[in-house]
Amino acid sequence: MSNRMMRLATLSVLSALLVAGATSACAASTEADYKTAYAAADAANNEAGKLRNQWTTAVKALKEAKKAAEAGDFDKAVAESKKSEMLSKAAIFQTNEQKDAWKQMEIR
Amino acid sequence: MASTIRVRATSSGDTTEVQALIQHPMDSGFVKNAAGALIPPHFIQQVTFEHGGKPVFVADWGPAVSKDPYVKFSFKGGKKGDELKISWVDNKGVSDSSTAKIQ
Amino acid sequence: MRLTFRSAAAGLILATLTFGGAQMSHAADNPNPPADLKAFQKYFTDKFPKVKLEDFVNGPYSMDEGLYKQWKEKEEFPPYEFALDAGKELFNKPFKNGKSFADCFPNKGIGVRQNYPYFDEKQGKVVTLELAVNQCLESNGEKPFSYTKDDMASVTAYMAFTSRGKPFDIKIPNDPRALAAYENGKRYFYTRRGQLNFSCATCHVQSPGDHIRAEVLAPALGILNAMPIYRSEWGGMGTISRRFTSCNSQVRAVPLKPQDDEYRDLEYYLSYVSNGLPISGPGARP
Amino acid sequence: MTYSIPGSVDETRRLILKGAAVVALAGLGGIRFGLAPALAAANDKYPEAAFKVKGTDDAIKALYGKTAEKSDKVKMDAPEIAENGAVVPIAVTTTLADVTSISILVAENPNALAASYTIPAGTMPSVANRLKMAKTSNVIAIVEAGGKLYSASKEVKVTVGGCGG
Repeated sequence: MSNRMMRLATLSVLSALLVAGATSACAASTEADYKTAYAAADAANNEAGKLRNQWTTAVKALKEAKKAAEAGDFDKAVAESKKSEMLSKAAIFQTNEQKDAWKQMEIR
Repeated sequence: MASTIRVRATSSGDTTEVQALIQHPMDSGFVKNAAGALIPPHFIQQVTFEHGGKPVFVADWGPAVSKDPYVKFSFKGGKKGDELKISWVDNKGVSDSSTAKIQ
Repeated sequence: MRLTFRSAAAGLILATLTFGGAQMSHAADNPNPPADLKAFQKYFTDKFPKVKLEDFVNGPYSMDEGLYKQWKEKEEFPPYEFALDAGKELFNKPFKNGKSFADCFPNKGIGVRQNYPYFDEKQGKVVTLELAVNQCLESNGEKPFSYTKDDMASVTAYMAFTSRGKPFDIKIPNDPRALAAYENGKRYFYTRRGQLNFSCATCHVQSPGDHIRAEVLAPALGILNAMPIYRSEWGGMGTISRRFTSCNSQVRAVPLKPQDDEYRDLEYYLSYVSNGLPISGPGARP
Repeated sequence: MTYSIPGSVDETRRLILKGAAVVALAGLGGIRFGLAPALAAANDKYPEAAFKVKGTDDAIKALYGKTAEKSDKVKMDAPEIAENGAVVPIAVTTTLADVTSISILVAENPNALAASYTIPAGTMPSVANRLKMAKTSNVIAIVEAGGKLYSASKEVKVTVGGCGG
């Protein structure tokens, strides 16, 4: 029973992070905004990588951000960067939360 | 290069059961590759099974036959040790043939 | 959006999360692989009382009648036949230096699949069959195979085939590094990852026999006994490396590199807890 | 290529051409195609046009030039739910006499006709094969017996399609 709750809890927390991320990219963005946002996303993704738990969706958003920036669409580039950063932060959160929580899943 | 054709032909009483598996991509022409381009159709069109110089089974296939196609049928006659000849040709004109002994 | 709906409950459930953390008192038990094995196998035989222990190696086919019938039909002339033949040829083909795979393995590589992976005390790490194949190639000046399919799948298919029916016999030597590798593999198996927040166990312990999309999930018990497999979904053969990496990407986690420590340790753990179940590979799966 | 009515002059010419092509290939590739198989192939021209038609009825018409009637003497063995649309085992058998061919069609595939088998005298009217299915669809078996067409159909559910990667 507690397993299921844990899972629901984790999902909800991650989701909350995602929603927060999604709402924060509204105003018109500049290349500088993109660079800041991208650097933060890249750092978070690298940290998730060190924890051996990158999310494919974070990596994909990072690529999308770069593509949008190359096309001059900095609004989208910033939005994608923020999305990627939030996903990576969720991945990091998940890794830390699972450090001990995995044991609850174990058959014994 | 190993044959693309695997055949099992077993005689029991007066009938011979034949199972064949052929190595072939059977590309339908409707599937895209990783780069998003359509893979052109490439599929076996006809397989002929012959016993004693006579066809005992002919398969006409379209691209909806599965990759590495399989088929099973039986015919009357055919003794242990008889030869069964299998040949196929695909839509690009590639072909292969093989002979199997009836077990 | 689905996410927004879930997040509404987040605050409430955060409290549960902290509460849940307080319950983990049994977590610090000492590692005990034989007890793990017993509990693991009991879990599955209790969950599927109609499935015989040795039949777990047939994966989803032992839990669904419709699938079982399609499998039996396929096994009449299995789709891995070509890989098996190619594997036999590769296995017996001499290297440029005149040696061959037989020179790298105990019993010339025939009927030994059930002993892999093993903990190599000299290398200080788990050696899987796939790693051993590539180490053999490299030590003889040959180019290693790519881990996920093709030649690697063919050679391991042949080696599994010559070992069919032999029970998995994975040993954990009295070496703290071996035990650590085992524990690390277990941790990986149960750890949730990826955006879907799934662990290997989510699908293969909690839900085997259930459908995810259209697939019937395979039980973790015996899952490696059938490797490598011809998957209809892949339209071809895949190795254990392919199975692990593709599972990870399916839960939206970036897969590690084939044969990274975690994957070898995972294979060590999963094979150990399937000890006693027969090798059935190569297999065919949906 | 255009579709021609079986037995027409145009078709006969094409058959000979095809036979010749096979022999030529055999010569180049060292494949042992004798004269007999070339002739055999000629008797069983590949019905290219029928494989390119959309929809079951039109495909049957293109292949046989007539329509089929349902018969409980045509038995089809197909799964209720296909484990994967890429590999759906389907077997057809019949108790009808004088069977000359068996064909299998998948109604919802881009082109309905999947496979058509010639059954010479002495061969059992029974065949098993593996087909691709794009999605849930009726599968139709056609048996040609005594110059008439008989059919059976069954729905096969496909949840993992056989047309993707």
